[in-house]
Amino acid sequence: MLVVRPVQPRDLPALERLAGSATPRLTNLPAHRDRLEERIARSTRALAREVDFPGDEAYTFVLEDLDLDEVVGTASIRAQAGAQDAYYTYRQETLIHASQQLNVRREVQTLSLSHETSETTLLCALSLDARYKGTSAESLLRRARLMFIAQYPERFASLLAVAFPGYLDAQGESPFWNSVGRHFFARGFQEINLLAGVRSKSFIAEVMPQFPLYLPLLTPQARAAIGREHPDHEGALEEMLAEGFVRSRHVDIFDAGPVVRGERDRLQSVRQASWHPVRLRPGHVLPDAEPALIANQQLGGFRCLVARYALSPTGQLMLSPEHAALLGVEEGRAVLAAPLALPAVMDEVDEGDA
Amino acid sequence: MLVVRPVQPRDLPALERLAGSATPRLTNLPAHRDRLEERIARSTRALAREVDFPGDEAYTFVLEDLDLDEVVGTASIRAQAGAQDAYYTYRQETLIHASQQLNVRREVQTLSLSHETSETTLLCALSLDARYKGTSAESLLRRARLMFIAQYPERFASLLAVAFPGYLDAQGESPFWNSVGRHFFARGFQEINLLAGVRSKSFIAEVMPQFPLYLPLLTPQARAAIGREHPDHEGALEEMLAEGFVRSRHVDIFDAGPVVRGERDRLQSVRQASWHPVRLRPGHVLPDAEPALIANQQLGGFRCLVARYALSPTGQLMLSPEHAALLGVEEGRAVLAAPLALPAVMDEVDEGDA
Amino acid sequence: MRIRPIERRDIDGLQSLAWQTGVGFTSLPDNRDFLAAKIEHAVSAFEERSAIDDRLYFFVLEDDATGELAGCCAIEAQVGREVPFYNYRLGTLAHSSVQLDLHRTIDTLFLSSDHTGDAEVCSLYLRPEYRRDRNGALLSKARWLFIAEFRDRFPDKVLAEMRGRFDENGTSAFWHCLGSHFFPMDFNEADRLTGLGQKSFIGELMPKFPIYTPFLSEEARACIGAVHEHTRPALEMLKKEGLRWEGYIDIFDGGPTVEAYIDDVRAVRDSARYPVKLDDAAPQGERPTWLVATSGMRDFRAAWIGRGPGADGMLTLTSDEARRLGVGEGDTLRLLET
Amino acid sequence: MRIRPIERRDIDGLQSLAWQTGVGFTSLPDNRDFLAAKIEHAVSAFEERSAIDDRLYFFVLEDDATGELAGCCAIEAQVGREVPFYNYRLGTLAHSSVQLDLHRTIDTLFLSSDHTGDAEVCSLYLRPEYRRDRNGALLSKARWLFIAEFRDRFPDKVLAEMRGRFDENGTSAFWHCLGSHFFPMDFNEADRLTGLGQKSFIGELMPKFPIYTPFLSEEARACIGAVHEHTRPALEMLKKEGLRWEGYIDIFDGGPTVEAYIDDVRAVRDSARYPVKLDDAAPQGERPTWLVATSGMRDFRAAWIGRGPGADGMLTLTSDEARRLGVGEGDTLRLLET
Repeated sequence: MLVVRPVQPRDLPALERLAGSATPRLTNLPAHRDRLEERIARSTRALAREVDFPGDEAYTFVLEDLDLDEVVGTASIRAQAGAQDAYYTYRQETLIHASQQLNVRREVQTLSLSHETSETTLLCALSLDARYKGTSAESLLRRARLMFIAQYPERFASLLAVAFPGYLDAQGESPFWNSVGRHFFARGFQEINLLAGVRSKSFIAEVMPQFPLYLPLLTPQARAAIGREHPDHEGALEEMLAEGFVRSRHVDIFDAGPVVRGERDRLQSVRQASWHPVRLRPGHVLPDAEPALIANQQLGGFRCLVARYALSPTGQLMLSPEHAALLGVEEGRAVLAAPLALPAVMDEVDEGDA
Repeated sequence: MLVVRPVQPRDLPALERLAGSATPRLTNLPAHRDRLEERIARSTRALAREVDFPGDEAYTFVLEDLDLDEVVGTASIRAQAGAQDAYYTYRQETLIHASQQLNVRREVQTLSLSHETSETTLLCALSLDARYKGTSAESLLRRARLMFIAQYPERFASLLAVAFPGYLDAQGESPFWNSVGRHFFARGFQEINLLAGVRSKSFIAEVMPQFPLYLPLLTPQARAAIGREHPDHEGALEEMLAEGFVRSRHVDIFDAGPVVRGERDRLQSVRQASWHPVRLRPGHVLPDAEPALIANQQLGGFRCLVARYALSPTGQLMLSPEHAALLGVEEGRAVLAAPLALPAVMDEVDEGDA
Repeated sequence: MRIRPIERRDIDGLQSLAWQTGVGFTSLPDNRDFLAAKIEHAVSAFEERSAIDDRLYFFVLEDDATGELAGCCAIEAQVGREVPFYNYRLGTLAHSSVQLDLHRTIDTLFLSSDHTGDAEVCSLYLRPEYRRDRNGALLSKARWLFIAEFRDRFPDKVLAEMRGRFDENGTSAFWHCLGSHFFPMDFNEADRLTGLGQKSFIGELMPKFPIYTPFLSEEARACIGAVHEHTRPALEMLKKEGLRWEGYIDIFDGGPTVEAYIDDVRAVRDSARYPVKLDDAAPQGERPTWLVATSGMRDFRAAWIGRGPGADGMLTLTSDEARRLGVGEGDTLRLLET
Repeated sequence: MRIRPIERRDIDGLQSLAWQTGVGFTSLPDNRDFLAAKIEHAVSAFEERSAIDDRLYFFVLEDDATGELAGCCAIEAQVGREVPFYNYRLGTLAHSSVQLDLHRTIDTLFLSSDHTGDAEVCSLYLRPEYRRDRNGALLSKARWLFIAEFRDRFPDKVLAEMRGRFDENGTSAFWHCLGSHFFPMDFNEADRLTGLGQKSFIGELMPKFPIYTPFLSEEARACIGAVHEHTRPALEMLKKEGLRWEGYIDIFDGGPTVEAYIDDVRAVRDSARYPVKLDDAAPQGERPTWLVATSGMRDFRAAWIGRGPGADGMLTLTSDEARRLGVGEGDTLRLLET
């Protein structure tokens, strides 16, 4: 049985392992013991704190496989992406150069350094043990965060963002970094990525060029990488688009990976989520039903798992005693449930951001 | 009786009068006979054309008082604000200047030239005879356009924008222009406004400073005018906010008047609009009911008026024969109706644009 | 051979020069109306009828034996007054971070009109058959004597634009890498329009934000401030006068704009005035070394003469030389030893 | 009076100078550790132990009668190598439109580090009681002789930063209008940090986009390139050497950075070397006119002497003068007539 729960100090070795095995390596999940310890402490503090509006809280969750007694995944939420430092992205813009003399009009694409994404709530730092890739465990880990956010609107921004790792070539090199950042840092992508994770990404942004970059001057490889996700994250991106996130004009400043944004209240997991009182039923008599994400209603003791969405005629959710115990709920207590299945993807650019 | 309908060639004198009496003078409704003639021809062409997606169409409507046999108002829709020329605005941005050395973080406000609003559908060029200000005629003229847009989604963008005239002082001077544009043009606001209306605003934008302007360097009067509407347009702005438009980060490049934006499908007039078949009833027997905007379903013969929202138990709209004749509908034909009343204002900045 | 102001009657001669210059000499297109307008512009300058900031002093090199035009050169009194004058300026931006222990400077091209109001020496062309006897130097240096003589008609600074580097196929790597993305035409067409003075498209279409040079190709970067091989002698001549490259380059081909304070230009600083006396028996030097110019504007003349000033502080001319210059005993000439 | 390199034993003297300079002379704070480090930096420069681009040549003016330090001056071999060197550069942007029949140029301040790698003359201070006998000129000009003597240790260009204009209350209108919006401190504090070399806050906080000068107040615009009244004599002295204002100004107070190509600096160009002979009966000029400097680096000395070179191409020194300079018959001195 798999469950998502807040990280605990004892999860440190698992976190280190997951940070080290993430492909590609994640800027915001460096395999650095001190940083990971801080991450756990910060999450614990965030859950213990009274919060009226989003600030510098960062919540970290783990996915535990109870059969193996092993932590096999982790994912985080930053309540406000730029609460500590500004969260910089490149914003794709189009300039219009029109000549009355020649009667022509040209569109020129640029990338401008931006920190507009700073105000959003950021879903980040997801790493999952390779054995679970492609299973419902992946959706559980990714979307359990939305089941958490849905319950505590005061703790998060109404706009959420996810930054996906960008395209790297077979050698693990970022063609975008090689055409852009390298000029200003004379360091390789992996090195700067590690440095940014261990220290801070924002002070690196401050050394990046301040004036907009003209796209035609980048290498074709770099241009092709703009807004393109790492091959290992195609499925994840697709799921988030199905959730209701939309591609934005923003991309990562290092690898040009896509940043998707979604209004919390328009996301499927939030819109489809309903409260149901629990009714305990032996597992073997539960009716066949579509799978759902089920979450309890406890801040520090948050639990989320995948179970059948089996409702009684009056709307009670029928749970096995094992699942109920895992969630820490007794009969009559309400849980939040949302279908695991998502509608077909609508992949379009956020027009509000046009 | 008042009705909104598409402009006709014979309306030219009325248009000239309305353009000349607009307060303040509107950039996009210059009191210039040739331009107004073009405007009428352009609207006629737009209505006659098959349209699959928004382009350079501009639709102009007039408000006619049938009792006086007089045209007493006009308003337009530009299907795509920047279809011909780019539609430039200033975008308010915040830069973060952080110093590790001093351990301080400062936010610096700037204005950047932008043409992001080019893709939206623009509601513009509204002028109403002073005698009708503050009456339901004003709402009718302003919102009849939404009743039109609601019927022809293929002709308009899903994002709408309205640019309100900006703050002018008692002398009709724009403190914003005096602190910004005047440096680059050495011409007064009224003069440049007229020039922009008669010629084109976009080539003026091309001479405006290309680099972002730092707000602290503007005069206090200019800063105070940013995003502030002309006093005569306070009510109009409030109504559009009640409609579901939200303030954006964009302001006009001449007078810094606010640009509000709204997703078509989230506007009250669109969301509340319903189709009802017409049932004819003598005017004096119609039940008391809240007033509503009622529009027919004819592109070139579009008509919109205010009548009582009197429904039969099966949802037929009961109309007097006079109103039905004005709308050009017989019994059994469907009309679009939306309540004239709007909910209380929610005045907030568009977060999708943050 | 002598330099004199262009006149209306030179229209045929100028057109034949223009025809000969061919492609790549864009300020002299083979277009009679354009050339006639240019002459009018120059005539009103030499007659001092036009405003001091809108003058084109256009000179011809005349073969005084045949009356044929051998070449031409010009001085624009102030650039950028009628139409904007654009350059890129190579500047340096510091990118540094204490936290990253990083301190780099990045070369950056900034759009600029800094030269607005400066004088420009330009339009130098010499027919191939006259490329001998230091006629090229005469064309180039006579302008400095004109400027020295009429110093109050000119601003503080002078510049010259040098053609940039092209490869063996006549392609500019700088244009290929930068301009071609912004201008919907080929280099020659862009150059041609500019030569005709139709420059508004430049301001309309060129990139307005700075260009970080690391984004340019290596070949394009190598073009920044580099000159066409045919232009190297002209550049050397200007450098000897003290003109320097201060980082400004041409928008299209990256060729350098060299410049100097006029009072620092060697020929301006070192030339001096001497009274004339006539003597047909005056000795003749073997090589043209002494350049002289007269002190009138409409009847400005410049030529090589065979000797420098005597111990008496006088300049001795033969009657041939005096005739060529249109001067007589007691007149004053400005002399430069080169 | 003589100029010589600073030495470790000068720490007390330097601190007393620093104490006397007071507020506003930020490169010499009254901080013993800072001053000791500065001396170390200079000593390793004069001993040529440090890299050629990281040298501070710091000189003192010594009263050779009493051994007291009367003043100081310095040359930074290359600025902007260790910490970024920022300036604003006043440039011109064309804003023109054929359709509007509009053509204007707008003065614009661009952030720049263009001077990275140039030499700087700086840190000149002279005690009030020694402000006589052209001691100020000695301090200022001795540096040119040093640069001329060790020309290969210096780059192409040299600059000097001049204090900007302040009103009678000691307020800079330029700072008030621009810097105060970006730096959370008062001018003196910003200036003090810069003097200590702690400049990273400048890059972190200053506006990175160009500033259109029409947005500045009239008073602030009047500060652009203007100097403090006390700085005017120093500026005049540098101008006479050929340094010019090319549009670069200080970030904080708008004061001008003046600059020149080193080879064009008059004292560098016009100074020449002469062999020395001794004669105590040599005549003595009434006014210090001839400046000489020795040819060693660690034992560099400069002083006024009473006469110029003789017809024999030799420089005659009295034994006092020779002692002051530490030279003897047959040695060579670099001489500048001023």
